[in-house]
Amino acid sequence: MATKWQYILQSPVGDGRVHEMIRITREDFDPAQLLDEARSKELGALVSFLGVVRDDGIEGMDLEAYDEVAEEDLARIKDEAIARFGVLRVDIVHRVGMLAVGDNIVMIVVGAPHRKAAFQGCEFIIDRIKESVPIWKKEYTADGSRWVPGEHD
Amino acid sequence: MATKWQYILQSPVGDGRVHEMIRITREDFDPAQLLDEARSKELGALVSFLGVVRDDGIEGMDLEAYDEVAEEDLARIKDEAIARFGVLRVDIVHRVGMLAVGDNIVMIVVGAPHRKAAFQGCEFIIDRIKESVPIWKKEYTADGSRWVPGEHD
Amino acid sequence: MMSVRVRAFARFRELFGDRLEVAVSSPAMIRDVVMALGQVNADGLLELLDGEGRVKNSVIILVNRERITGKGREEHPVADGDEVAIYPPVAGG
Amino acid sequence: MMSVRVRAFARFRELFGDRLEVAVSSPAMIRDVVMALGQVNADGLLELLDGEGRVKNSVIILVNRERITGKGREEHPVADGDEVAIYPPVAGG
Repeated sequence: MATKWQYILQSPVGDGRVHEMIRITREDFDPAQLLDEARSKELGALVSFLGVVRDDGIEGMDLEAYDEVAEEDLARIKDEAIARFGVLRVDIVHRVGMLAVGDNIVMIVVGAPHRKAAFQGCEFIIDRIKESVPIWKKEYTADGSRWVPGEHD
Repeated sequence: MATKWQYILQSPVGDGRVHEMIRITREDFDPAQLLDEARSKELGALVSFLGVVRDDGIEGMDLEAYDEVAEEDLARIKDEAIARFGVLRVDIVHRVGMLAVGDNIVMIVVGAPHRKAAFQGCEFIIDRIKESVPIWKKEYTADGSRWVPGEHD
Repeated sequence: MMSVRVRAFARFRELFGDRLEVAVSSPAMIRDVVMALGQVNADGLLELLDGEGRVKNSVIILVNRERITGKGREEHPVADGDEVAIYPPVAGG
Repeated sequence: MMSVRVRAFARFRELFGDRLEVAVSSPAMIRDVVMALGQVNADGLLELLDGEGRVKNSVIILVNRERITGKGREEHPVADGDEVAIYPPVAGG
């Protein structure tokens, strides 16, 4: 079982009032609040990705992470998105622990002056998370459980 | 000046509790609420695009639409996104009227079982809006005003 | 004579007004409607035309909310009571 | 002898536990640490190895939080007190 762990990376952005967040957490998060807090008048385009436990016959899933490495990876992926696409703001929150159908799993909010960078940055980040950040899911069904195979098995 | 006009297209989705929305409006909208209302347990991936009046030296902008045609276009673009990418839910809200720096312009929320379709659908919709839906922006600066040239001039 | 409703948007609205009626002789085509706008604003009409006097490709034209495109669009027929819309390239989103 | 901290995740955590210490003779390399897991769970060790007895490519290995890759990774040195992590392909997001 992943140990309880929470990491918050803060850096001033815009008017310095609201801070970016890179977090792995056992707590739920509020997508609406994350989106609202990311807004600023420098960011003409905000693209968000919200991943939710989908109802495809499972009863729930347990998420586990190598917390310390996952956090470093998320921070590095954020920096890479900034360098590659010129995005100005990145928030990433990823939950671990037992989740039910409909629960939030992950949210990424990317802000940029223009839309293309925001889309590219956001999709890049979720793709990189799925292929390289040490997080795993075990799905529970009425019949038992199974580890979700990685996309890059 | 664009006339006041508002159109709401409703169709049942998921449990039928919350309805999709295609709307051109003079009223502000709440991005957080739009995102929240789009959630359902069939939608493993929600991608949103929020366009905001960016602070690049302007004091504000006035948006104008050919309302009846713009609405038909948005509905058609939504249907095209559903047909092309297999997305399951699309909300589009676009404002007209006088907006200040930091104000919401447009929000698109796209839900799909998986992330690729949600990203493709959302980016497709904003691209199509920018190239084909009859909406125009006039920017106001300290020195005067100018019509924003279309991306496909 | 017959009457056609014209709607103009953005820069063209500023030149011609957002809703107007123009009288053209029947049978009429898009070109007749555009040229009739010269009575509202002769200088404005010049903004719609290219060096050969054709309607610029960048001017978008709809008849009854359907976009009319192609080389022959100026000869597209217009009937009494039709709604003709003209606008510059769009810039929403 | 020296002591190496091992962390295992997901399926491998179920086989070996999430945190354990293994004793290996010095100098040691990754291969020694992996083989020592056979003392914890001999059947589990077989899941890590391919037909030739090499650690499967799909088994990800980190030493002190740095991923070790390449053909020679099993010969990568491991020092007393190092943290060696093993895990299957990731599936987050």
